[in-house]
This record gives sequence, structure tokens and C-alpha cells, in this order.
Amino acid sequence: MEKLVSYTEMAPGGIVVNPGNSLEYKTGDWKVLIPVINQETCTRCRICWYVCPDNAIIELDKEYTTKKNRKYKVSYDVNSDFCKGCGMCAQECPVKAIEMVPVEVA
Amino acid sequence: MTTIEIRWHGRGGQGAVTAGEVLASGAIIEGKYALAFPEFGAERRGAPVRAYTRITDNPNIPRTPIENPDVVVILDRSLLKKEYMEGLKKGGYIIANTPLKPDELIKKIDLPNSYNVSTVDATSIALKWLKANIVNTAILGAVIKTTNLIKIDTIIEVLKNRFHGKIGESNAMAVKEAYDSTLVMKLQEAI
Amino acid sequence: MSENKILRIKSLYDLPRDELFISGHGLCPGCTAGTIMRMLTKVTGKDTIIVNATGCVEVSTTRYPYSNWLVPWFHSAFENSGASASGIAAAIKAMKRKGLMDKNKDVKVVVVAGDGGTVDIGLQSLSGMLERKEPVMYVLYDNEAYMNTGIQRSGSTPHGAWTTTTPAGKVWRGEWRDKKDIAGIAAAHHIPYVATANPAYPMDMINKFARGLEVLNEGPSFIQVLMACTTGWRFDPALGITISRLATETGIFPLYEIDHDNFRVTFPVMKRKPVKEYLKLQGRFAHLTDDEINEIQKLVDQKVEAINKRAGKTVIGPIA
Amino acid sequence: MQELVKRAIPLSTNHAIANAVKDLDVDVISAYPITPQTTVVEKISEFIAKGELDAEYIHVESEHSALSAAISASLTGARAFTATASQGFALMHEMLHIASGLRAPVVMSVAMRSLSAPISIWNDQSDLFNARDSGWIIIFAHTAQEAYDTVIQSYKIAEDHNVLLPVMVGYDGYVMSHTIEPVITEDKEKVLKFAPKKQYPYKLDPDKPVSIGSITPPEYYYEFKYQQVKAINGSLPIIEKTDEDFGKTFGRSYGLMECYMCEDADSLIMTNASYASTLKAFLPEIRKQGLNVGLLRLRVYRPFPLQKFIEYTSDKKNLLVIDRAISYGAPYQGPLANEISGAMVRSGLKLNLISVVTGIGQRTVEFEDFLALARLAHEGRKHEETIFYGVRE
Repeated sequence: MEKLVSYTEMAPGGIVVNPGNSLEYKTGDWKVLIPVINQETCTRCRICWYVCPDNAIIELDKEYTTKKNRKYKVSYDVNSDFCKGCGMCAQECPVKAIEMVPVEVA
Repeated sequence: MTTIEIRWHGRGGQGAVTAGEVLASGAIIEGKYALAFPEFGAERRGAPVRAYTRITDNPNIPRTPIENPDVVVILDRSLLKKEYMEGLKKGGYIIANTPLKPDELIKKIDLPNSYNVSTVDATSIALKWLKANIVNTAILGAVIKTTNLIKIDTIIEVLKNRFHGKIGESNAMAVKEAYDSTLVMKLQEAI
Repeated sequence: MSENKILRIKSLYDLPRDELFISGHGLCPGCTAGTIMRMLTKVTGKDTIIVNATGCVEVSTTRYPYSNWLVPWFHSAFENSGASASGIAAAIKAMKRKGLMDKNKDVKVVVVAGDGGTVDIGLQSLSGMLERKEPVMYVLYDNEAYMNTGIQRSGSTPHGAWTTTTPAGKVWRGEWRDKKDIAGIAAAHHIPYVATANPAYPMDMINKFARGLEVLNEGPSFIQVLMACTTGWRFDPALGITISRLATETGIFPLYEIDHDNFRVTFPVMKRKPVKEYLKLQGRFAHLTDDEINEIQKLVDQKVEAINKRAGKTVIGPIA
Repeated sequence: MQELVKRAIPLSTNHAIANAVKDLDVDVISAYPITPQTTVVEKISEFIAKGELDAEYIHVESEHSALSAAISASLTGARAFTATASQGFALMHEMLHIASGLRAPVVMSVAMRSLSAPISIWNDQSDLFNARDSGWIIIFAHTAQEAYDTVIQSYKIAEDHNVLLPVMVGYDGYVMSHTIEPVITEDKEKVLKFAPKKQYPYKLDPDKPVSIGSITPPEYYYEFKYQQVKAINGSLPIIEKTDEDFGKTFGRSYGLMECYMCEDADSLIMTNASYASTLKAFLPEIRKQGLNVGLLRLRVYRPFPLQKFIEYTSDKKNLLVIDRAISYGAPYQGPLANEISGAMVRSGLKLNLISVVTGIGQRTVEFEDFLALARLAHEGRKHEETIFYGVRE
């Protein structure tokens, strides 16, 4: 829990003067299931990245070459700190490259 | 005399409120303390309305309605009745819009002889210059002529600020003609 | 003059990676409002002030001391987003003219409000804002009930839907009135741009946001975005986009725009799906009998007919 | 007659306020017409139409929106103004609390008027006293001149970064709003030098984004309310200094509370706005009738200048408090009398407090009535109940 400060140390009116600090508010522990992305079958269509309400699918400038020698400039990963495990990415993936697995397994 | 209290009676639309304001405005411009306010109602055109003007040398001016005026001004002929002169101080002034001469008016409404009476045919003057039965500016000419409270030029200045261009000019002409044609019958020294 | 070119996309690859609506908000898992807000801020860019009506997005994104908005964000009450946005737009205009703010900075004012704050309690201030032609884009995220307070019925709740104030029993069978046509009401103000959008159709939705911003030098824009609510509509959180897509595929939520009074369906659906496919995935319609579903189908058929009539041709076809 | 007033022009209080808004170079005006406030916004519109004031005028569709837009404009960095009365003021009520809660330096004039039902367009102070706990700084004016001067002072106070609170300036509807009287208006440059624009320190600015209007959980909310307590209490010396500085610059100042003809008085009548100006005029005559009464004029109402109150009343016997609003069912049924009784307990004053409600719905109170009230104060009898003066029983 964040340190609670005196009224003198707070900007007036409930104003948040450093927005973006929500990154301290980890929502990742809400989930039971977590997506696991199969980089082999993923076609890099970006749909999972698009649909994620929590910006928890991360697009990385990380090259990947599939076993069939298909080269991709990007890879996708899951930000476990914020993924709430809704499964929308897996549901919308056109090639079923995302599997929802229990957090403990992942 | 430190305070002059004037009560105006007219019908909604004739400009009794404006007349009261213009007179007070003139007094303020001349450096006096003055207050003008209407009797605040929700009435529209045609209903009897009253307005008040206080002119004084005291910066503290009461904001209460005037019950015992020094001057009663009656803008509408239908209001030329004793009930509208109620509370007028002895030796006070009645200024009326009527084609009658002061003595004729006194006789007609059976006024006691304790008041000064001025008359002016403001309606004809208004119709001539303003093409409408808005008698407020014309009656101001009579008020100035009778009471000498402020200069007629000041009134004309206020009117020209309030009504721009040709309308301001017409109003000024109406005031002047009223000033010249007002008949004053002083019964005793007052004000 | 604005040097910012407004983002228009041909594919998802055209979207910038940078986020202005970042992680760490408290929206429910699977809440498509998160998707919509992310995309909206990608289009608006950083020179934007967001005005938020009280509602799910507001309470979930700015829980003190946290905020996940990287653009200036303002909320004051439930029913006044139109007025608040007007005040900001007026301040910007006056301050620019009087040299109190950089004249060359093109700061956009965008409202984000739910259906309660828009079609019900906020309608008056919205109408005032539209009628005065304020340079504001108003984005309604329509989840068809008061979700923030616990799924109470709003003027945007569709026929047949269960809510906590239109429960289904022997006497009541869920909401018995039809959803208010808020886009039609907005369009009646003859503002430059009105559209309906759906996050299941990203290019269509994102380019409508772009168009809504483009017209702001002429006047306001209003965009009604369908926002499937996993909690209030009672469906598996994974299905938000799927259900949204079905809303358009069944003709329940047609996608159109009214650009300078020109009406156009932006996503024609030639082979329409029966409404049952949409309804059956949602717990809020679980109580409906076949007869009641048929009744809803008839209502949708009528709505589709009206859309086709307005388009002057068949843009939404019969049930395949 | 003597020539007493220099440079004065004839203005109603409403028009005096509009002139202040012009001379303060207000950026955004957001208002909805309501009797008897209307001539304020009409005159402002005229100034803008003629190019005498460069401002954005938002023709909002309600008072709720009027204050909403003024709040958001001020938090964007603009100088914002609105004006209201009565029902419109009541419709704003939600936003009153939001304005002070968000610390928006908005200034609003209130042409005080009664509240429905039944409907009355006439003056009393039910509207403003209904809002006394909304966290605004509240100042009453008793002349059009004071209203003009107070609006100017108000922006300097509101925009002070140690204050950041909205200010409302109350004056009586009709009796002041529509009364023409002498007002000295000042040169715009001089006004702006006295009250230079100070933008909101946390304004909505893309170069330095903030989130304004967050939802605040129990572990924080209380502290924000306490900040407001500190801010409004801390504003009292700032209000006093602003008034003093105003006096040095323009030659007119009013103090936090005015004690008029009261040093030698045994008994005081406490009242505000138009009743205060009328009582000032009547007091010499009242004194002539052997009633040793003075006037305690309430000017700054929130924050309440308790020390001034004690200073002015500690050696008095009787204090008659006139309320023109009703606190139904309260111990004293005049809101001000209720507070004064609390102030007396807190400061150990042993005054004989007489609570009077009068002038409701602009029921006329004339010289004889003030005289009667002065007599009540002077006699100094105990009155346990609030006296509803002038009502027909």
C-alpha cells in the first residue's frame, strides 16, 4: 500500500499531477488464466495487441524466425503485471495462436 | 432641504421607470447623490406602475419605497386621481401630463390648495416628436421646469447617451418643447 | 495552423505503438471501453483535453492518487460534459486570441461519456453544446445501462434486456421500451459529423474518430460507440469483441455516418444473421422466450428496413 | 445642493458588476438569464458585442451548465465569470460544491432572490443562505459601488495561489440590482494592475498533463476537505489585505465587517446588503428618537470574521440579527442568528441575541419598521423565539 501523506503534501482538489502513475497500480493479480502466445503460429496480425483493454499485449522489436524459416521483425509478449486474464486476445486471434492457461502453469 | 423624493406614476410602457432613472442619472452626473428604482412587479405593458427617485447630498440613501414624496409625477391621464397623490408632502409638487391648465386640473379633481401644480401636454409632444405615446422624456422637461433640480442640458446629455442618433435628438426636442410649454402654478414656496 | 496530421489508418499496422491511455486502470477484465479509449487517444494524440462524464471509465481510470491518462483529463459531474467541454473550448479560444496561450497549438477537446451521461441526464448539456456548434468531439461509449452503479436501466437499454431495474418476472419481461436513437437526436442538430462505431471494426471506428476531429473547425462531432459490457450484459469476458461484431452482423447496431447531413452505411451487411445469435450469448437476454425473441427480430427488421430506405438501396440484407 | 460625488456615473448594481467584469478583462462568461440577474448578462453581452470586452460568451442552456463551463474554463487557465439568482442558483447547487472542491477560482454575482414555491421573483436571501456551506468565499455588497469594487477584489482573492477558491458576491435583487446610483468605475489598466490574471497552477495543459476530478477513496477524501477548511480560513487575512490594498489604490475600502455609528451604541442591529445601506440612512433619525442603536454590517460572511465580530460586540448589550431567509425548524429560525449564537458561545459573549426574520419575498420594510426593530434592540428584552416581523398572524 502506498504511503499516506499529510494534507499539506497533496495537490489541492484531488488533482493528480503525475498522471501515468497508474503503472504502480498492478492489475495483473486479478487473473486466473494468462495468455500464452505461440510465436510459431502467430502471424503478427496485431489483433491481440489491438483488442487488449489493458495494453497488456506488448509488441517487441524482437526478431523471430519460425521453424519454417519465416522471418518476423516483431514478437508479441504478455505483460503479466497488467493482464487481467480476460481472454479476449485468445478469442479474437484468427489463427488460434494464443492459449489461456492457468497462471500457475504459465 | 437635503433630500428630494420624487414618485412617478405611469402605465407599463410609458417609461415612468426610465424617467426616474434619467433624472437620477442627471443628478449623479452633476455630482449629487441619487437613487432611482422602480416598484418591482411582474406586470407588463399597460398596468399601472410606480417608480421612485431620491436626490440628496447624503451618501447614505434609503432604499425604501417613497411614501411621502416631495414631487408626484403622473404620466398617464387615467391616473390623474387623488389616490395617486397620496402621501404628497404639504407644499409639494404635482406634475401632470394633461392638456388642462393647472387651475383647470385642480378644479377637475378637486385638489386641496396645499400643492403646487404643473401641467404639460406630454402626450401631444411625444406623439409629435417620437410618434408614440412614450411620454417619459417629455415629462422630464416639465419636471426640470418646475423643480430646477438639475440643468436641462444634463438631461439632454443623459438622453443622448441612452438613446443614440436620431432617437436621442427627437427625445431632446421633446424635452425642450415640454420645458417651454409647461405651466407652473406655485401656491406657496417649496423645495 | 495545425501541423498535426490527424491519423487515418488503412490497416492496424498504421497505429502508433505509443499509448496515451496506459495500463493500471480498474476497468473490468475484458471491458471493451479500454480498447476504445486506447484507440481514441491514439487518434487524438497528446494535444488533447479529455472531458469525462461520471461513469465506469471515469471511476476506473482516475482512482486517486492514480491516473492512467497521459493527456490532460477533466471530470466534474455526471450531466455536464457538454458544458464542461464548452468551457474548455471557450477558454482555449479566448486565451489564444488574447495571447495567453500559444496560438499555433491545436488543442482538441474530446468528451468521453457513457449512455447515462449522454442520452439521459446529460442530454440537455449535450444538446446545448451541439446547438452552439462548439468545437468538441463527443464520444459516447454505449453499454446500454447504468453499469457503474450496478446495471440499472437507461434510455439506451434495448428492448427485452434484463437490468436491475427492469428485472424479468411474470409481469415484467426485461426492458419493454425501445432504445433511444441518440445518434438521430445528435444528427437533428445538423452538426458536421455523426457516426456509429464498433470496436469489432477497428479501421471503421478509428477513421471515424479521425473524421470527428477533422471537422472540429466547422463544429462538433458525435460518435456513438457500442461498448459490450461483460458485467452488465452477462457474458464471458473473452467475448466482448465477438458480441460487438454480432451486434452489427445481426443489424442490431448498424454502422453508419452522417457527414454534413449525408447519410452512408459504412459497413454494409449483405447476409444478415438472426438476432438470436447475438442474444443467446448474453445473460441479460436469457429469460426471453422464442416468441419474445421473434418480437425483437421484428423490431430489428423494421430498423433495417428504415436504414435501407434512408440509404436508398439495400445496404443491410435479409437474414441469410 | 452640494456637489459631493466626483467622477461617478449612474449605474445599477447589475450594471456596475458588468462593468467590473469588463474592467477585469474576464476571458470567459458563461451564464443563463434569470430575474433579477438578467441585466448583468445583458450588459456584458453588449460590451462584447461592441468590442469593449474581448471575451467568449457561452450561451449555456441552464445554470448548471453555466457554472460547469465557468469551472472548466477557469481550470483551463482562463478568467471566468458567471451570475445567477434564485431558482438558477438552486439548480447550480451541485456545481457549487464542485467549484470549491476542485478549487476553481470562479467569481459569481448573486442578485439574491426568494425561492419557490410558491414562485416569487422578489428579493430575500433564501437562495444564498441555502448555499452557505458550499465552500465558497461569500461577500455581501451594500451599494453598487461596493459590488463593483468587490468583484475586482474577488478575482485577486480567488486567483491567489494560497486561496484558490470560488467567490460569490451577494446583493439584493431588485432593491439593488435594478436601482440606479452613483458608481465610480476605474481605468481598466489600473484594475488589471491591481488584479493581474493568475492562471490556475494545475491547469489543463497538454504540455504538462494533469487529471482533474478524480474519484477519491476514503483514505484521501477527508484530507481534501480539510485542505478546503484550511484554505477558506486562511483566506481571511488575504481578503482583509486585498481590501486594504484596494483602498490604497482606489481610495475605497470596506473592511471585513462594518460597524456604523456603533462605538457609542449599547445595541446593534446586524444586517447586510440593502438593509445596511438603508439603515445607515435611517440611523441618525433613529438616534434622535432616543434609541442608542448602531449597525453591524455583515460583509464577509464566509470565512466568518469572528475576531472582528467579537471586537465590535464585546461591550454591547443587545444584538438584533435580521435574517431574510428562514432555517425551518432550527433552534433560531434565521440562519444567521443560529450562527451568531454559536459564535457567542464559542467566544463567551454575553449579548442578548434577538433573532428577527423579515423582508421575506421583498415584503416592504419602511422607516417605521426599522424604527420598531431599533426599539426592540434598544429595549433589550429577552426573546427566546425568532420574531417573524411583519407577518400577518
